[in-house]
Amino acid sequence: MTAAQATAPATAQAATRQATPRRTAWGVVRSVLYAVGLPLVLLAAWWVATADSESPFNPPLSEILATFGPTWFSGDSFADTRFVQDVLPSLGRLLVGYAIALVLGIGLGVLIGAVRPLRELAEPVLEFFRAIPPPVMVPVLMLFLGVGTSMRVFVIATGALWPILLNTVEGVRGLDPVLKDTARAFRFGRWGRVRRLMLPGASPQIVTGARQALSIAIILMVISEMFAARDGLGFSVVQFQRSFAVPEMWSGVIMLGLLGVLLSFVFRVATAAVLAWYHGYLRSQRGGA
Amino acid sequence: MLDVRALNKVYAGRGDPVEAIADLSFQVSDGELVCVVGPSGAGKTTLLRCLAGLLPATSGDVALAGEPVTGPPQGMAVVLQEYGRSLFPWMTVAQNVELPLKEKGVARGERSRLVGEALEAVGLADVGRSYPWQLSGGMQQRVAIARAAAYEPQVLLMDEPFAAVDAQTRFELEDLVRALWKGLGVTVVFVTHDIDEAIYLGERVLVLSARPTVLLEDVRVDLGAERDQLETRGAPEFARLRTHVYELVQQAKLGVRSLADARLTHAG
Amino acid sequence: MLDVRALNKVYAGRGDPVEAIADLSFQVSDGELVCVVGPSGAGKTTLLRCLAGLLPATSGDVALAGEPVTGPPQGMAVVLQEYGRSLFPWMTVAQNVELPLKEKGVARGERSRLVGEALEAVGLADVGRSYPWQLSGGMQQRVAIARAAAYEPQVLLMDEPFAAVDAQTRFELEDLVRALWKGLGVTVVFVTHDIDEAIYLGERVLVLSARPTVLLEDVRVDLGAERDQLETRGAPEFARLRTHVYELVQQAKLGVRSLADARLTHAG
Amino acid sequence: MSEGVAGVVEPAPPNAPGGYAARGRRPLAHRAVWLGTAGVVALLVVLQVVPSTGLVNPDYLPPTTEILAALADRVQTPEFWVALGDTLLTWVTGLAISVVAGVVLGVVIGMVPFLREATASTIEFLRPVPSVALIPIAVLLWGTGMQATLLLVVYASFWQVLVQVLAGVQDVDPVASDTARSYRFSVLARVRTLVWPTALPYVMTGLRLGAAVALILTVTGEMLIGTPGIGKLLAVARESGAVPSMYALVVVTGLLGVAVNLLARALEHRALFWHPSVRGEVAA
Amino acid sequence: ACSGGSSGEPEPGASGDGGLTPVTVGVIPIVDVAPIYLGVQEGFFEDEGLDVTLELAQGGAAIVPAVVSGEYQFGFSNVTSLLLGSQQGLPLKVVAPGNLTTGESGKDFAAVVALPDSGIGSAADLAGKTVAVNTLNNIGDTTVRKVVDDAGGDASAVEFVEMGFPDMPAAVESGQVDAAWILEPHLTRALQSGAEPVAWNFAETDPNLLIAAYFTSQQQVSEDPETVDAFTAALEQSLTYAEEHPDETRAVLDSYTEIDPAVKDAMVMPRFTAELDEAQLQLLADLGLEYGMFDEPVDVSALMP
Ligand SMILES: Nc1ncnc2c1ncn2[C@@H]1O[C@H](COP(=O)(O)OP(=O)(O)OP(=O)(O)O)[C@@H](O)[C@H]1O
Ligand SMILES: Nc1ncnc2c1ncn2[C@@H]1O[C@H](COP(=O)(O)OP(=O)(O)OP(=O)(O)O)[C@@H](O)[C@H]1O
Ligand SMILES: [Mg+2]
Ligand SMILES: [Mg+2]
Repeated sequence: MTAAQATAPATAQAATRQATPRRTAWGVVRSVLYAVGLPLVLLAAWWVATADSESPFNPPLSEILATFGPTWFSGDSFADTRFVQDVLPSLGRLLVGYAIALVLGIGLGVLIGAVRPLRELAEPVLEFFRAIPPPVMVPVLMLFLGVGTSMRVFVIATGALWPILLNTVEGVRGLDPVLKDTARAFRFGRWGRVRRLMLPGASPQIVTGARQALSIAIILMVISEMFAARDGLGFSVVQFQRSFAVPEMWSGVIMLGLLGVLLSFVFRVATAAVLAWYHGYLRSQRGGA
Repeated sequence: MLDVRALNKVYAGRGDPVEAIADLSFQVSDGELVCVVGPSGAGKTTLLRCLAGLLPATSGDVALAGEPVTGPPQGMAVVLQEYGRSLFPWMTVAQNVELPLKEKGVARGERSRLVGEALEAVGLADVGRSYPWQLSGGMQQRVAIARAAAYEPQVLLMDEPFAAVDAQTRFELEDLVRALWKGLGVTVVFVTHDIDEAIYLGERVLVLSARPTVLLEDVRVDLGAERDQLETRGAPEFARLRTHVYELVQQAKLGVRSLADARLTHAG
Repeated sequence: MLDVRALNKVYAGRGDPVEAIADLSFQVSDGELVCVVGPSGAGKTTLLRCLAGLLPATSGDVALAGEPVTGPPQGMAVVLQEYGRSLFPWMTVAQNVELPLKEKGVARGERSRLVGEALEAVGLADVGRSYPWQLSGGMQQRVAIARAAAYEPQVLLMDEPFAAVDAQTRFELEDLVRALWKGLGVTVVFVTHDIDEAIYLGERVLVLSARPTVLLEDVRVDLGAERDQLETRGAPEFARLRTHVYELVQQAKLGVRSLADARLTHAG
Repeated sequence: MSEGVAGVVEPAPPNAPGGYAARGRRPLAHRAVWLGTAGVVALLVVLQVVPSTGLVNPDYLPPTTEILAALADRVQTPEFWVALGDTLLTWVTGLAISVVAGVVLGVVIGMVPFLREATASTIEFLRPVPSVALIPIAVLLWGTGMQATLLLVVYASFWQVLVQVLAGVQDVDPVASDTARSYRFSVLARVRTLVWPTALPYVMTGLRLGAAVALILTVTGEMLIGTPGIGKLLAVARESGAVPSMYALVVVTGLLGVAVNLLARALEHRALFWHPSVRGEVAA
Repeated sequence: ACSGGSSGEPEPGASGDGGLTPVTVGVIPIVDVAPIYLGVQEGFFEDEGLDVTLELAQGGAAIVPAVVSGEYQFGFSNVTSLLLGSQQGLPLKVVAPGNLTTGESGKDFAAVVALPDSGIGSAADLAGKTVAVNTLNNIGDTTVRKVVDDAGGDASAVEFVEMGFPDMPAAVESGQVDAAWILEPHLTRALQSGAEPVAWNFAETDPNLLIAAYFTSQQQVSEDPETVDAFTAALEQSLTYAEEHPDETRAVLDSYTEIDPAVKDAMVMPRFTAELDEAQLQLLADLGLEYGMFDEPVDVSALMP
């Protein structure tokens, strides 16, 4: 393709040609093994530890797993199952709230990180709100937002905001000064600085924050469904808990965990492109291969 | 015209304040090529950053075309000493070179022409699609040079831009800078450690004292407008200037702070 | 003895694989000082990192004293090309220099003596308590050199260690390396772009071709054990070697990949 | 030698004009206090005004003055201070456990590629499990004392720290890392001199995230489980419909959050003086 | 009522040296538990040889596991929750009644309220409306359903949402819900801010409806029956005393709640009695079965002492 490529002798190309497919095939197997290895071990440990548990709040894993299917996937039709009735609406609110948190967190984070007076002005107030427990906040929110979806989305968005915001702020503050100077010297416009310097430069940290926020969003989804709710995964879990349906409650916890794994997988795929340079950069200097 | 008057710069961060530049005054006319030499740690980079509007002076003024420089002025390009860190690692080489052009508002077609030419000129036509961290140090430095060249600035500030390249490439890049300078009529301030280079390139060479910096001598280089790596470097005047500047830097390093105190082996 | 055999290195990261080193074999005897030159992007840094055990070879072997190098071997010190990033910003200059000594297990008193001497030797005795980011580029580079010197290694690998310092300081540092080498009997591999420097310093100069790298010529430098900046550089043999190496690098840059193909203006 | 603490005045250079002093550090520190206070005051004013506009019924969201009056009553009761002490104790203990465990495990897992890959899916599974769902288990295992709440606190805040530390460990500069390797630093030395300082900014963020989460869970746990503390008072006030009194306690919680942040910032200023994020702001 | 011990002489043998047996009781900071506070204050428990610690928690999520695990010896919970737990196999035992409806429509401590202009005039109008209850599938929605049905409305058309009692007055006033089933003291708060009662679901379900009860665990009963008996005896005494001394009962609220004095004086107190009537438990169990809370009949006797 390029001139440099053309001069590379056959040996190198042959070496890589055979190395690449083998590595990817093995790579897939390997990552699957990695992904399921420890969970299997832990499940086995849980299984053994609770095999003959008498405690009503800590039922045998076998029982929990046995209730998992019926709890979430039984109904007259698929549309009638708890999965569709409860999990999907929750997921919808979760995604909307999370998306809002992303936009707000990154937007405010860049602003606050880049404009020091703004940070000084806003930080105490933000920290104040950050420390207030959602169970106390939600009733206040209900005054303004009612008890519908918007309130729940708001709870998710405001809770998931913080890790993104904080990480964006720190990422922007921690940008390499030489890069900042370069952008200044070439008189990047305000928007150019944001788009071409701050966002990509802080992206490793923003992604870290977004990862954190994802699990927090799930947790807040549950909390938001503890108030004035009629459906939802969190609502179901809380209902099970209140009616002492312990295996069902555990199956809900497992469902939450699975949701977390699924979302984080999607997240990883989605951010792979954004952070390709970063991983490439780190890898290229660690062993060069 | 670039006008530096009674420039003073003190770094007052952690620890004791460090006075990098004591008092500097000089002028660079439009379209002039001035080289700056001085011992390591003299304050050359500090000076360049003040000229670029990247660093506020502690006192004194820097003015470009009569306007005081408070931030990076229009139409200026800089090659920073920390070339490796001045490239955006999330962009390919070509994107790095193209970016300032985008910000400048150059049209797409023109942009890709400029990028292509600049990369070609620094000998990196074939790595446009690599990332900076996949390049050797010298190649990274050349990308930074290409970026500045493609920008077609009116003022070009370069801080030891050829430190990481081999001798042969260096010669070529020197000629590139001279061609650029002549072709576009750019005002160039060029910091270097290589005294030969300073004389070969510059119309004037500013010799700085050690920190806190004052101007030791403003050496005029009369080697004509047309220069050639073999001929110019072989000229007797070149040799004389070289010895002179070399001795000045040597004296500067020893702490001499004015031309009068310098003990030179020849008549200045 | 440092033994490099059929070394081959392909970077296979993002994008197309890049073959940096095609096939290199050479030896460096104990206590020898070998310089490496070659065009920018040739693979000098890659070679040095392979020697240092920082980068695994794609094929071929590197052995030190008979032992294959799989990780950084005992008693080795490296000065990396990216000197700025090789210093820890959270430590003062003195702490940076002292740290490897601590790790080596040198006693406190001895440590501070070594640190003091090394900083003195590179002309930075007075900035021990500053942080690296408060120093100029050349000063940072000298800190990295001081760190390696204080370590008193048996093998010293340096990658363009004087690129950022002024000519005068460069001469002093060159003499420092030679003194270190003679005093401690260190084996030194020294990468540089400055051909004069390579010849002045080295007992041999390895000239590399452009990427993918092969050895163009292993030039023996017969300038005696005692060298002097003025005398040695004035010697006719020095001038001859310099022209020769210079032409070789020039040819290498043009793509010549074996001595037989090189068109030199004189008999090799 | 002066440490990088805000407020240390640099000796002015002999010929310093006014412009120089204006960039000194003390005015900046002053400005931070001034602006921060302004922000809080603005918030209080908004909260004072909103209920009186009829947007909400002041019975349910009382104006600032009423909340502050209730707070003033509160702070005169010894019960409040005991509760505050309890909350602080639970919070600090939980946070300390999370931070220590998060940092130690984060560094170990982050530095060993095998562990990083092997634990990734499990971490993703466990992180989104809400602490509140664990309340019955916590009570069953640990009772209703501080320990049960601690379990919730640690479970929630541990992940915050861990994920940050993992990212921080990954962020080590390859050149610095090569330097450490080439001088054959032992694993411990590499952790101490390279990995830890690099991860420190991330740890600080983790600390700030974790501190808020820990505080939230402390108060929530106290509310729901009945562990002694501010949260328990809050629950009582809430169940009694004592609205201003409840908000007074909410304010106390928020203020604790602000206090942690101030503390974290001060710590950061000290520990991260070398980092571009901090040094960029103190240097001229 | 199985208390055979005569009050006055310390019974439990756990501490022979005349010391008191420590007992922890998990309660909720609401009006309903006033008698036990009063009893402790009056020394009834000390008389029975018990040193009672009252632990406040917000609800069953913490109290039930704490009693099951033995950390608390006793707890307070609404009857429906106990039925639910018992049905799920939790080893729970009721030891004494907690509180009862006053049985008077118009003067009970629980009601469904709505705004005057909401178009809801009676229980039957609740069909098709949103009604807030503190917990779904519990005593609130079942009894509301019952009164809606009794009034000729369609109970299945009522939409229930969950909300804490403290938040209900605001939600009703702002129209976020059409109506709310609400307990004292929040009922009085709601009425004071203009809401009107539309149904008295407790009183109208049954004039003697048992709302909540004190309970313990099966282990406690089998391992230390003396303490259980002593506790029951003291509690019965407290309940009777509370019913006979309404002013003192109202006054004791100050010791563990922060109810506004104006509200406190205006609100209706529940009825207290020492009589534990299995039929009342059965009633709630049947209602639960009827409205789909339970899949199969609950064995109420398993809960009974
Ligand atoms: N951020 C800073 N804080 C404190 N002192 C600084 C800072 N930056 C530079 N200095 C000091 O200012 C002096 C001049 O530095 P400068 O970088 O301008 O030197 P230079 O002439 O470019 O040197 P070199 O040729 O080595 O690059 C040095 O002594 C350096 O220690
Ligand atoms: N991480 C990497 N990934 C891909 N290619 C790389 C990587 N590092 C270096 N290369 C390529 O390998 C070749 C040799 O690089 P190296 O850094 O060894 O050159 P060098 O001789 O040190 O050059 P210089 O004198 O400019 O420092 C270059 O063409 C470069 O593009
Ligand atoms: Mg410099
Ligand atoms: Mg190199």
